[in-house]
Amino acid sequence: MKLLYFAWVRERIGRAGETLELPAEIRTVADLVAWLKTRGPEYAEAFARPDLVRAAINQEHVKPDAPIAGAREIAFFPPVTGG
Amino acid sequence: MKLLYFAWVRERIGRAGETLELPAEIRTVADLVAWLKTRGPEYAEAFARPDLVRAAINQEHVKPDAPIAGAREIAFFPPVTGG
Amino acid sequence: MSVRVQADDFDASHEIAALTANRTDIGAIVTFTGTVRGEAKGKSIASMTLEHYPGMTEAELERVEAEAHARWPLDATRIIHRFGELKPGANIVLVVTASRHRQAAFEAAEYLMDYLKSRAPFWKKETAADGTGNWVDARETDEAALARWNLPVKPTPGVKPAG
Amino acid sequence: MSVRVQADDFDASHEIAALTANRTDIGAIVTFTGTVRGEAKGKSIASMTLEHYPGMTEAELERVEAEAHARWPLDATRIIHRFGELKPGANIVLVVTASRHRQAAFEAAEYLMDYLKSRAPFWKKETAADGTGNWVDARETDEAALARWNLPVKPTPGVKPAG
Repeated sequence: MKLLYFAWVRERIGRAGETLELPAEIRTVADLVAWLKTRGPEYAEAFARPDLVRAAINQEHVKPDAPIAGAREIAFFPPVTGG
Repeated sequence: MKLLYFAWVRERIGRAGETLELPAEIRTVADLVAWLKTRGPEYAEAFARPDLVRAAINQEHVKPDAPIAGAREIAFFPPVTGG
Repeated sequence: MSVRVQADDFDASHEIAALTANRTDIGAIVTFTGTVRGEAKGKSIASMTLEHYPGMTEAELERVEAEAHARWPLDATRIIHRFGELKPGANIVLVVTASRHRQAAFEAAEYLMDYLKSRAPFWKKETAADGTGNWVDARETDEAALARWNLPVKPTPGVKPAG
Repeated sequence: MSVRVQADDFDASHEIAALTANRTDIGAIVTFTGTVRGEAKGKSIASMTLEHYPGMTEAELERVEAEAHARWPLDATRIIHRFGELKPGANIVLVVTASRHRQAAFEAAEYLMDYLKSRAPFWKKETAADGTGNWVDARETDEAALARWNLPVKPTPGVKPAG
């Protein structure tokens, strides 16, 4: 699975993206966040407050309970602040 | 008294303005309109529907019951349509 | 001077640049540009002639502008209104509002346009392709637009007796 | 293409001219320009860096724009958003709406900005004079601004909501 990180999520994890093999039991975005947090302190810090991290699947905003089946690209980022 | 006419009020009266001696009994804008209507058919036509004519005294919008005492300049015109 | 009544055209970017030059406290700039439409009530328009009341026009625009500044935290504003004969597509009016808050800039620009349309002494005459002229009627929707600002009705300006 | 995400600056008049060229059916054009403020929470800002999500950004801006067209009778719109490092006073975002109805142009521009601010994947990092960086937090007022569009469409004088 192609994962992308933006803004301080990117800075805390220390990379802009990566391609990972996900365990089969991961069904939702929330499952994915929980699994990522086990991958190291940088992930644990980035997702310390999951309510402050937003997600997009295939470049569309999704909620934590969104299923990841069919995803080509999953992105994590803080609430947007453009404009 | 200096009187000014704009837009179709000007066109109907046939002049952009004039200076007239007003009878002493004219106290309000409505009095002035009633008196002007007696001055000829062009005035009668211009003020045929007084509700469609607006007035300004000394370049400020006023209502028909506004007193004309102290006026330097009284203008009559249709509802404005700028912008 | 932030209010101008002129025959000449204007340029929105130029006015934005003039209002914001050397300033870094402004975060939001809204412009409204009104242009001559080529059609009115299904009839083609050859030109639009704007008549105005010199002196009173500037005074009304300045009053309207001062009211907007009293009501919103505005850093700068500009109102430019043209007069004379204008062709379809030509600019008629420009309002620019600058604020640190975007909603203030938006609301003030709407307010300025609503008030300008019902208070500034301008009158539009459309000339059709066949040369016939038609004075544009005031629109009830403009009165309605004004009403939503829900201001206390301004007392009729009194005229003090001479002497 | 009416949505652009770019490092380069933009010019409001140029975009107005591009949208209205050879058109005489438009009567009202509203622009919103957002600029970098030189101060944040009392602290001086040396620069602002905008990060974005290439691909998704354009897609979101196009979705937001399509929603505005579905909701108001718009003749043309443009959204330009910059990315990269910007100095205080620099332009960040431009929204242009054109309609025959001024209130539609105003409302659509506000709507586009409200939605853009909470949906388009941009993130701002402020760099202070001493070199320290700070990611700008999303503001609750932006969420509140968005919430008001969820209300039933209010009837606006002279403007029928599309759809």
